[in-house]
Amino acid sequence: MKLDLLYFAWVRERIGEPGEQVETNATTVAELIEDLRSRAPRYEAAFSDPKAIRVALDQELSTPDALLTGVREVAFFPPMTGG
Amino acid sequence: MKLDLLYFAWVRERIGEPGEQVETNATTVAELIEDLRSRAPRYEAAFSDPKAIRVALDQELSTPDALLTGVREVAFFPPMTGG
Amino acid sequence: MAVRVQAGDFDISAELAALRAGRADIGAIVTFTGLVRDTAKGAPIEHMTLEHYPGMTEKALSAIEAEANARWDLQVSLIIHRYGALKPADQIVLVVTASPHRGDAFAAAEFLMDYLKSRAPFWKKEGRGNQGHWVDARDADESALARWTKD
Amino acid sequence: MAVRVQAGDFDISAELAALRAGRADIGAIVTFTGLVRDTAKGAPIEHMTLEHYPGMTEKALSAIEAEANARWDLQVSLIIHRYGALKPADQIVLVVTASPHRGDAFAAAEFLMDYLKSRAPFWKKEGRGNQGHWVDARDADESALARWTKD
Repeated sequence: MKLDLLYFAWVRERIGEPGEQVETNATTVAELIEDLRSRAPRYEAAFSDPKAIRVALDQELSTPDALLTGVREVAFFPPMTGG
Repeated sequence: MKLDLLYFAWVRERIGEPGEQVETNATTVAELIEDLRSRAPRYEAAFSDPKAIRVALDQELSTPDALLTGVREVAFFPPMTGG
Repeated sequence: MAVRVQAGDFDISAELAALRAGRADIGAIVTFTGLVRDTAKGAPIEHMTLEHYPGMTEKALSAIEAEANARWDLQVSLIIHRYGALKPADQIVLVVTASPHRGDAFAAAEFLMDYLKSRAPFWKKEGRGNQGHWVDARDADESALARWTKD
Repeated sequence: MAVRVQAGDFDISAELAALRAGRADIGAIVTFTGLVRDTAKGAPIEHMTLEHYPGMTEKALSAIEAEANARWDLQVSLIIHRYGALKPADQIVLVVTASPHRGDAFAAAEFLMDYLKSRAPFWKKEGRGNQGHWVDARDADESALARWTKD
């Protein structure tokens, strides 16, 4: 499955780019994170603390156990600090 | 005792003037109200429902049982509707 | 801390600019603006007159403001209350609170408004044409006040 | 109801004038303005950058605003949130709520701010000179959110 990944704030800085397209066999968000962590140290640095990571699927906040079925865009970022 | 009385809103309208100086033997606010009610129908009209009347002694909110000792200015008015 | 009782209108941006001038330590500003509505209990309103008690009004507003500053961590507070002849959509009252923390700014502004509503010596007369009636105090405003009473 | 995500500044009086134009049924307007502070945890701050997630940001703000309008009797609501490079004393966010009743306007504004703080996709990086660090989410902001959860 092809996914558009987006990274924000320090997740973006650690991975070193704002986004990319990946091919993955992951079926859940958690599996996708594991897949990415295995690819390179910069992903490992970004995702080393899963509790510090938030995820949005097609621009809706979601959770690590969410299925990726039908999803096109996955965004990873730290807890939000708006306002 | 000489007191400066002030009236506001419908208390003022019913009494027909914004204020006056009175001579009274009343020692409390409640006694002052009774004294005024006995003077003329327009005071009776203004003070017929004591629960609808608020009082300030020298510009501080007070209560019917308050003593008038040392007081110079007494204001009567309906419940406040600011804001 | 400042209190103004005035017949004239006010401009919120101008007031905020004055309050913020020369400082960069404020994190949160809450403003409340009260306006004259064009209806009351379903009846159209064309004019409103605000009577007040000169002298006591300023004292009462200052006391309420001091109490808010004692209860919350405020950097700035401002109360402007108009009197005299107003019409629908006119501004009646402005409350501004500023704090490092938004919770304090919100709570203090709501407290100030609740006290203003039933403890500041203003009386509203509203009406239509040459008719007018004094606005009754609302039980809801007394209830709103009660929640700020210290246990 | 309106949501704007923009790099530029905003003027509160101009926004209020636009929201109020042509109507006289509003009784209460609450505004909240969030500002960049010149210190954070005691350390001086010279600059702040706000990153956001274009596309999702607008959706998230609109959803939060719709929820506020469903919960309270609002006549008008507005959220403006800036992004990009800011400096101390700059305005970051504006929330406006208008209602016939002050309680609704206050509650909705506070609700909107609590949700914005931890549910809108913005991230703040603040610093001094050529140093910068990402601002941590505050536990207090999560707690503030929790009180709005329906039982």
